[in-house]
Amino acid sequence: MWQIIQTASPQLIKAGLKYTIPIALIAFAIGLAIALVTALIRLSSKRGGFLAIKVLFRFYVWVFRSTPLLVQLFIVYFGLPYLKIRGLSPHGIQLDPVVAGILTFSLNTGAYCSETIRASILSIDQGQWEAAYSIGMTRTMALFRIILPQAIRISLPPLANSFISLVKDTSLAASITIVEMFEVSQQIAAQNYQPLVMYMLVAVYYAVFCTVLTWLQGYLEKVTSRYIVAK
Amino acid sequence: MWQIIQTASPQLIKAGLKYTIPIALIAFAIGLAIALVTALIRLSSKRGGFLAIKVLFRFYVWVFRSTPLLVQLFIVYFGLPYLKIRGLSPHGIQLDPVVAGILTFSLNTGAYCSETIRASILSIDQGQWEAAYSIGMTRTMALFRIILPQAIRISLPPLANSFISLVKDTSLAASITIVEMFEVSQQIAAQNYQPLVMYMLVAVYYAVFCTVLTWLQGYLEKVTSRYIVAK
Amino acid sequence: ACGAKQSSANNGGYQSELKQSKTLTIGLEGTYPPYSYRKNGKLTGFEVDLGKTVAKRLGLKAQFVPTKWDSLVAGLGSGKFDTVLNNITQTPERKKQYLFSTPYVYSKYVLITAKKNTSIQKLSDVKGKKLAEGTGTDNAIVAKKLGATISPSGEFATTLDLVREGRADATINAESALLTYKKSNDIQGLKYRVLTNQEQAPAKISALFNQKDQKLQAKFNQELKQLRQDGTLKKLSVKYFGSDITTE
Amino acid sequence: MLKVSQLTKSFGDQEVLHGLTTSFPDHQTTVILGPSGSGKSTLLRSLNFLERPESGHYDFDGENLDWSQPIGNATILQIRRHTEMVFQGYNLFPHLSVLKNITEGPIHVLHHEKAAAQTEARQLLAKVGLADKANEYPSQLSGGQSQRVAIARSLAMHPEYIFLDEPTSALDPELELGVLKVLLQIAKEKQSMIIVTHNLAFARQVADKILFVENGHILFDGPNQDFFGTQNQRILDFISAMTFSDLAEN
Amino acid sequence: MLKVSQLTKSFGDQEVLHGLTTSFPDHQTTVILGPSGSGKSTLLRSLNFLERPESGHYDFDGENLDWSQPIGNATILQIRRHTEMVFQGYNLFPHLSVLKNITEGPIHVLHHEKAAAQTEARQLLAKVGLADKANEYPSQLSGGQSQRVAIARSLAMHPEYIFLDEPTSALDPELELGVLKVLLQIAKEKQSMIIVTHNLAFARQVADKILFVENGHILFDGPNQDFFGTQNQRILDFISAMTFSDLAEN
Ligand SMILES: Nc1ncnc2c1ncn2[C@@H]1O[C@H](COP(=O)(O)OP(=O)(O)OP(=O)(O)O)[C@@H](O)[C@H]1O
Ligand SMILES: Nc1ncnc2c1ncn2[C@@H]1O[C@H](COP(=O)(O)OP(=O)(O)OP(=O)(O)O)[C@@H](O)[C@H]1O
Ligand SMILES: [Mg+2]
Ligand SMILES: [Mg+2]
Repeated sequence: MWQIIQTASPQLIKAGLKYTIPIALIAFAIGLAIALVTALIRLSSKRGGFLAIKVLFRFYVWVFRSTPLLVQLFIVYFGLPYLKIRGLSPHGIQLDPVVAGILTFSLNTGAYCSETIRASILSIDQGQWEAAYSIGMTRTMALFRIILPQAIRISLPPLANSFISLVKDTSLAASITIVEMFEVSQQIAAQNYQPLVMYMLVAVYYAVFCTVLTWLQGYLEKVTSRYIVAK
Repeated sequence: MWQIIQTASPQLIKAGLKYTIPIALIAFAIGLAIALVTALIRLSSKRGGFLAIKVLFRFYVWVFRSTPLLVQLFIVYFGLPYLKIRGLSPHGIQLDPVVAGILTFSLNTGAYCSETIRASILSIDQGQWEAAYSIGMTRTMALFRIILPQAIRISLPPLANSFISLVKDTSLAASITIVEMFEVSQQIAAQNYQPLVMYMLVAVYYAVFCTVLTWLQGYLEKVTSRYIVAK
Repeated sequence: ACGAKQSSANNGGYQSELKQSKTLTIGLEGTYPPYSYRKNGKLTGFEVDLGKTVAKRLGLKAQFVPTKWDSLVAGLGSGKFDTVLNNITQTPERKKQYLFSTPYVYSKYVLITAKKNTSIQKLSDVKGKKLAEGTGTDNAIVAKKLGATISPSGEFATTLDLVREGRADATINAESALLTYKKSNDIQGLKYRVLTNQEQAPAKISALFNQKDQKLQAKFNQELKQLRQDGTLKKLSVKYFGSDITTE
Repeated sequence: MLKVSQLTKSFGDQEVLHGLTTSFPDHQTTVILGPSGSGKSTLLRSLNFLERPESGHYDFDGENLDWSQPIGNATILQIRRHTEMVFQGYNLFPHLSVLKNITEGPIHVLHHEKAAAQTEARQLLAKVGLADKANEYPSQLSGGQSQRVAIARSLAMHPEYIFLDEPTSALDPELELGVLKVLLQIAKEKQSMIIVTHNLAFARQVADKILFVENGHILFDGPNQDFFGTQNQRILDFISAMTFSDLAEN
Repeated sequence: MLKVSQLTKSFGDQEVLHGLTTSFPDHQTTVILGPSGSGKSTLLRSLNFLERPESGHYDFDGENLDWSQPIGNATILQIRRHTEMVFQGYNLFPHLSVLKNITEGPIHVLHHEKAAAQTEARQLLAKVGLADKANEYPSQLSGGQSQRVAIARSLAMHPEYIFLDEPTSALDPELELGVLKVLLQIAKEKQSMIIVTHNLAFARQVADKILFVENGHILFDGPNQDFFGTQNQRILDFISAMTFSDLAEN
């Protein structure tokens, strides 16, 4: 057993550093940006032509929340090559697996996080917007300087949930030919026929990364709550 | 293509009704209960011997958030049989796959949801607790009658996120020998060599169920927000 | 199970090694035609028929439990199945953990490339190339041994897509898989070559048993031998593979 | 009789109440006066166990508690049943209608019958001039209306002591008058009350006893007439500020 | 000159302002009086475009707007730059220190230099008696302290009009006096102000013009002395209620 761990670990760590962690970090960063934009558009009270954009973003959230991530990856990687548009993409759209992965993971986590952010913005007292407007702030300014700093406190744990889920969902990248950490563990298990041991080992490496994220969450919760007086 | 859909659909629907939906519903119900208890214990200000319990629940949340769900399923189903305790379980703990699945899914979603619920309770103004205490309510009573009805509004979208994720995570049950909907689609794909079509088809069925949940979320958001006066 | 005695010519006593009395519980993926797959929702295939036949001869009921690849191995270890019939190739490393039956299929390999590919002429050319292979399959092991890098690809159909589109350079796969695929699908844009026994010895496909179930293994081997002798095995092979591939 | 002695309370390392000793007689109204930030709200909250003083004794109904010792939840609950708080910031339950805000305690804590509780709630709403708002939500009320609902909510519990923290600070004079009359009426009915207020005219009318707090110390503790007849310069200043005579000098 | 005409505002199907027409002269202080729920806050919020009236005209600085027509964001922003609101419920920014609450607007909206903004903020804090609270968070302040920070925050923006909604309702008389003096001072410096208050003594001192609102109608609109010298029985009742002379009758 000790020997299995010793031989497997370098391969796992390498795959983790090369794919799992970078994909998770980049996809979450992009996903957060998408989520913020989506939440704001969905919360906007604008009407008229803007309604079409709102419907579009609502549709986006619905599609990416409602269908399995694996299917999304499949369609982006294996399905888009069939999308042969004359002139634009005569051979279909062939994405590099890592690009396809990051794209899909970002869109997926963005859909989930947009709901979290939307809820947290809604939970801030209306008076805060009004006070911000009153000192002449625009909507954007009020949002970034007054509302979000308060909303972030409430949305941290569910956002951390999404991030941590994403870290583990990167294992699905194997289905689009990316040899990430979990895939490596399965490949090794296929040789040594010790899947239980291999799974436990890879779980430890996921846990290490997720623990760092949990710490970060706790730290940010503390920072963003420093203005709350404990009773 | 039309024929593929026609022959595959009854099998998919049957597996969905027999496994995917019941497992998701039951596991989420149990998970919510676990999450509530966990959130309350973690938020409790009690000290002393109680601290050990708090640490325990913190550990539970950490373990189940930090490790891949697939590994958790594996350990509960394939790992527990190795746990041979003399007298108690001489042959190890052999769980029925559905039982093992529901148990693991509940614990997993419970860990995530507990963070969401914890955050939403924290976001309710301290004055609400005080007003409730002042009219003589116990902590439990204040929680269920005053705090949670307000907290639920904020936590609905992230809880819906978790539920919808769970629905799709049930596909992992295939690895503990449960032939749920996604596994059926893969089996059919292996036979007709049309994985892309099959995946899209199964995605539609997931989407139908998740759309119902999204509606439910929207409806509950409306109900729980009726006391907020729109400005 | 109450500790298996040393295996011997005496084949009795294997019943005590069964997970469920009067039942032979067989793990398989059910997603690999023609070994095991679903036809109109019902499990069928060479290994399914083989399992049923052996069980019947032993007076047992065959129960098939479909699951994922990793779960087959883990499940055998923790006593969820009596045996696994899933196109499993014998390797020395695996033999350390589990018992194998005598082989019931000798599976030839085929090298598939895109028609326009010129860089892979002989087998050794795959060195350093990207080969699309299913995780856990012995195809992947062979490809790796030849020095290729592996692109994991679960489905045979998408594996061919990858090769056709040039996103993978080639794939080494079982000849039977390709032949089955070809029956109902065209392989436009692809070319293939069956590897000779000198290039790559055929995979020895065998049933898998738990280390302690030595009596069961012996009994299975005994039945297999008889099936081979009375021509049943050959009949099954012709039915599913179109030819007899049950001998070396 | 509700008594406290040597009550000390800090926030962080800032001590805001410095060992207060006083008593609040039964069936009397005690008014707490003092400048902003002097610790009036903190004192009231301590009496209702919403703040936890570091030390001091609490003496009520034969129950003697030492704040420096652990105090069980059951004890706190027991004591709170006898006291009711009206908050400076209303603290209405936003998810409940005005009527339900008032009946919540009677029905679910005191286990009164629903119909009876609702009837009384409507009477109390009429008393504070909000008979027509029974089915609104708190977010639909103006500031003044909210505070009146909060007062009705506390009255519905029929507590032995009512604590009121600036109960009319958000009310305009006309309606303040109505509420003050209600409070004067209950004071007359010998309800024990402790009121923090800045309305000296009202204090003079309603108070049996007056506490004057400054910087976390009790500067005056005695009967109404002694306070308003005092020679203490600090208190005279405080009283004269109330009349806004200084405003004219500008 | 800030004018409104035929201002109508409803919440749902309840009309709370019934076509008000009035004006708020430059460099003068207008005081709005009236009972609770009469619509004073709603009027003030409409003037700051925090509520959207269904109809009526808004006339300020040559800008003439029709509320029944769509109004662009840029226009609203433009107008809000010239007006500043102090809320009944403070609405301090909880995540910013007291000092940053005050400098937020000057630095980020008016693009003043940070150091200058902070210096002025400290001066304003001293003015309202909170020089030592610059680095606290709003949750650490008492009610009275919070309201004073809110006033300082609005003063820091040097707006053409300041709207104050019961700016001292939570302040005790001593500190109220201080703040009222500050407000009187700015009034003297010809700052245009609109104040909702229940303090008649202050109103009498500070108002150039008085509006008396009841049930969403303007009952009186004229100079200070006309109001306090009125023969209108309704207004006389309102003024007399202020003195609490009735309390004595109990
Ligand atoms: N939760 C808290 N954390 C830290 N300091 C606090 C807290 N609550 C109150 N204080 C401080 O304690 C002191 C007393 O506050 P308190 O609210 O009791 O005053 P008050 O007499 O009620 O004032 P006001 O008349 O303005 O309501 C003030 O200096 C205040 O800043
Ligand atoms: N957001 C709202 N939704 C529905 N009704 C409202 C809303 N805000 C105010 N009202 C109603 O409009 C009327 C006027 O309220 P407003 O707050 O303007 O009164 P006010 O004169 O400021 O009272 P106070 O002196 O108590 O602050 C009241 O009847 C109130 O119930
Ligand atoms: Mg106070
Ligand atoms: Mg108002």
